[in-house]
Amino acid sequence: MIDALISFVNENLGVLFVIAIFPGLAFILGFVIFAVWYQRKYLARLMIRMGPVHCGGRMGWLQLIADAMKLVAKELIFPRAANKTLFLFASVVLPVIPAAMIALIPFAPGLIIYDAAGVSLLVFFAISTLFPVVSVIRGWAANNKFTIIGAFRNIYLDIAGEIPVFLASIGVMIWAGTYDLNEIVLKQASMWFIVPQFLGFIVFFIGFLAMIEKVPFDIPTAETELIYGPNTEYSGAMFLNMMEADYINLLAWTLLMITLYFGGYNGPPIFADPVLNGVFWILVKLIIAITIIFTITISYARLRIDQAVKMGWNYLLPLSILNILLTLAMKFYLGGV
Amino acid sequence: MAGSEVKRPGFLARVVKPFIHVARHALKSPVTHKYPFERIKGFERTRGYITLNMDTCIGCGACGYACPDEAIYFFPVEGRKYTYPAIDYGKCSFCGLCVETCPTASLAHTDLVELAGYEYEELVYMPSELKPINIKEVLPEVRRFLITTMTKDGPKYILFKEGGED
Amino acid sequence: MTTPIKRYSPFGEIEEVGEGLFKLNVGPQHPISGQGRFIVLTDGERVFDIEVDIGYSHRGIEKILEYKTFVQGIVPVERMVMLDTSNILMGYVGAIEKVMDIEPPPRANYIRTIIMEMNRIVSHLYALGLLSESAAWNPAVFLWTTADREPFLDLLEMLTGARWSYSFFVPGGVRADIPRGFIERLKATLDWFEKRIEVYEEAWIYNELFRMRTEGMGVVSRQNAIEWGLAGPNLRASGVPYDTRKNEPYAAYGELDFKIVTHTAGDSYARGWARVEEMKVSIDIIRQAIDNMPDGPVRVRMPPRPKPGEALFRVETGRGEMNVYIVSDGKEKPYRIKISPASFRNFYTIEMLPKTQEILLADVPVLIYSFDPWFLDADR
Amino acid sequence: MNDDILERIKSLAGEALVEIKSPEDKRIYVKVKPEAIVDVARRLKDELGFDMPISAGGTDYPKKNVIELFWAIWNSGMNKVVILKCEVDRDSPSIESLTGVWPGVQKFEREMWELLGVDFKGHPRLKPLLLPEDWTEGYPLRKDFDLKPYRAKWGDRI
Repeated sequence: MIDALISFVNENLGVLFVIAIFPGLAFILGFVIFAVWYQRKYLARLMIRMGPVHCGGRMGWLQLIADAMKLVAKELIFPRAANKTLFLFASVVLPVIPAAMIALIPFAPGLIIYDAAGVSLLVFFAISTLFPVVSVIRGWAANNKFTIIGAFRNIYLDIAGEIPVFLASIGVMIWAGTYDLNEIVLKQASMWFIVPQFLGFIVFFIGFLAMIEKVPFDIPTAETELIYGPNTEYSGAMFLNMMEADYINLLAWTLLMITLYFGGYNGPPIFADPVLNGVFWILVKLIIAITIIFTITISYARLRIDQAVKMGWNYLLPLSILNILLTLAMKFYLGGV
Repeated sequence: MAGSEVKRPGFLARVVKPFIHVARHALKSPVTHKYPFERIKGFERTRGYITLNMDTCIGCGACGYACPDEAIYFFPVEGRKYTYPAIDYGKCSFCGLCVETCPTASLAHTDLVELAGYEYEELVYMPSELKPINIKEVLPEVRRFLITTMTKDGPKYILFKEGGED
Repeated sequence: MTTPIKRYSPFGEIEEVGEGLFKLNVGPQHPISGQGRFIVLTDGERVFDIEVDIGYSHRGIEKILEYKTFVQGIVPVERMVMLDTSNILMGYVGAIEKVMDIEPPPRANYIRTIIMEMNRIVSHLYALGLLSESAAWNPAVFLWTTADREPFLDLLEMLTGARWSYSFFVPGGVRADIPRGFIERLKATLDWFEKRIEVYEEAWIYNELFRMRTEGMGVVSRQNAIEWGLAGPNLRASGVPYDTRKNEPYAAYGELDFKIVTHTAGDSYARGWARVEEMKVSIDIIRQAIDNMPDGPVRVRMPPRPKPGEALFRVETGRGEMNVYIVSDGKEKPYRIKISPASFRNFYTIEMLPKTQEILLADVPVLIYSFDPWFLDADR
Repeated sequence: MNDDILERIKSLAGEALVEIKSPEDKRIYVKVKPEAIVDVARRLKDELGFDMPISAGGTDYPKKNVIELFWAIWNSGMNKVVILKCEVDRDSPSIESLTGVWPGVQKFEREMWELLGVDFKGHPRLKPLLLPEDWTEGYPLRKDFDLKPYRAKWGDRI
């Protein structure tokens, strides 16, 4: 038994490493811990204060671990009127969905958890549509006015945001001529797709902000109106899961943006260094991207749901279709990549 | 309609400039300080913990009459001839009317405010306990004292003195 | 959800509502509610009625004052609004001075003016921060304003001895003269603060997304503003040029030259914007007061007892006009003091607004904080 | 002071006027009989332009056995405040509500109803405002409301 296990591990060491360590589970959880800490420290500096300082000696680096321990140790409170099965189910399943999206992202040549046989971009979007569904389940199961309003807002927002995002990424597909994220990355070795796909990127980025539900699109969890939107009733470890889901979602979509428009694991074309290509560059880009996203979250006001939906359908959708036509025209005249 | 009277700058100024302003704040130094380790020194007039000089006090009771919170009681002290004020810091609002009223200037403010205790009784200071308190006794963690100043670029803390030299 | 049929009686509850409506309890435990409760009648997005439930922090200050001497009353009165203590206290002290028929010395008036304007800046900074925080859980501007009021609080501590609740005005003047080094530091602070206001304008007031949220939302017409008894910057944002500092000058305002900030829009944006402009006016007033300050004593003796009589004293606090109606029966304690603070009046407008125009649930926090209400103020 | 305005108020109040004075430039104290309060208020608003309510309250006089109510109204045109007063019987205080004239006094009247026990007829929302919903211990702003029991409960700790 044990021998069989050891031999199984030995034979599949690479796969297990990819799933469990990098870019799999450990990396995702590590990123959540880092991102929360980084958000707190960085935003604190933007607000001219210090952020956590005491926990873990310097820079408060243990703060999130301490918070997580506190949350796990707390009681799980199920509201009396809640549907307890679905309530628990949603909180367990929610972080899995964005984590599954990450499995499709190439981190280096060959370093990918699940290579979806040439259609990985489509699979990515297919999985991402599950997120609002589970989100509605969590809002509905809690049986609370605030959560249900937040859950319905989540549907409106996700539909309004996801269609432009998908159509914008179709521009990339046309330009690259493939559905496969790995090939899209390879084709960006000499020029990142943000240059030919600039209009598409703008549309993608605004929709992307709606997908990660950060300000100005944190409408479902609007704290000033809905307390914490669909998550209001969750406590303890379930709350931790919800928060994790938010950050994993951020990670997944940011990685997609980097992969589609910023050359994935390629270094900048001007000093493309084959040695550094791969994990190093993707992490650098990730940190720059979340820095910008965090800055955006505190620079702007939150849109109203009607304004956000209007923006999605009235402006982003036509623009994304225009982008597809432009891409086709460019491809026709310039002959593509 | 709205906006007619207010400046409406261009699109970039409305969308990009807020972002730049926010990002620029990352370069500023924080305005907060690590409280138990660093403590801001009060000003000369700062109203805090009140001390009593029993040698000059004549027990006239003016402070008790002036107190709006009825936080001052009078107790006799062994070996002295008057009754002296005791202060209930659970009620005191640090308005300073007692200090101002005192005809012999026996009451005085200090800048100490760290008076919290676990029991209500700890907040009631009898006349003989109204002595100056060394801050090290109530705030043992303190390492440095800061004072606030105003410079051209904004407010700044400067080091008043290290705590150890007290 | 079906669209409800609604009929409003002019001054009361909704008479008839359709299906699909429910009540949301926004408060007393809610990120934006403060020490009170808003009962919001909504169908999920549209808001049909807001009822403001105040009284969670009712301390009966009016009753307490009947038991205190005139000077002792200073301390409870200040507890009405911690942010704005000197303006609130001016209302009380001014009413006593009126009923006692004493006039503070001119230097005391100027010192009062400086303190009150600094307090107004502090109050408006907080209002601006809360407005930004309500429009997005955007703590940046809120914490900037919190940090930027700190120099003013330091100055006030230097002058009065306390960061809040200064207890510095007494009937007949102020308790102490200006300390050494205060004026220089105040001037430096004002110079620096002018630059900070520019940052607020560019980062927040001109911010496109903030404008999208507030412009044209929560419009109070001039007529309604007067009838509903709106107060303060909110009133001026609706186009009524009323400012107690100008219309019924007290302290040193009669001798200073400043403008009243008025807007015609009357929407949430104009109210937020009015506060930023008023901070500039306050800086101007402080500078004039420093330049024109006369020498002399800062306090006159107050008679122990007033003559029997009554007086109504109006004062412009940071949140709007507050007035104090005092009845004296010739004893050393007031017979009756009626304080009507600004927030108490502003809450009525918040209740009335959803009945005149379309308000969405997301607008509720922005709407409320554009009026800068304060429950402690309204509860007394 | 304000002689012409005083004359006009006298003429519009007519029989109902009890007392009128103007001790300073911007204040006019008018006391009328309670029966005529709505009529006088409406004419003050329509004919003289006193349009903005800024305060309202009441004072309890147990010796005279009356409660004196006042409404302070600002005139946006003239920049003067009229303080409209009337006395109601202390045993069963009741008066017509002025919310129909000045909507803004709604909350003030609600407060008076709650704290002084004055009944306002025609007021749309006479519900507890500042006190708890289940308050049964009397009217706090009346002079015979004693604070001593509350001091014993909450006050002295030693």
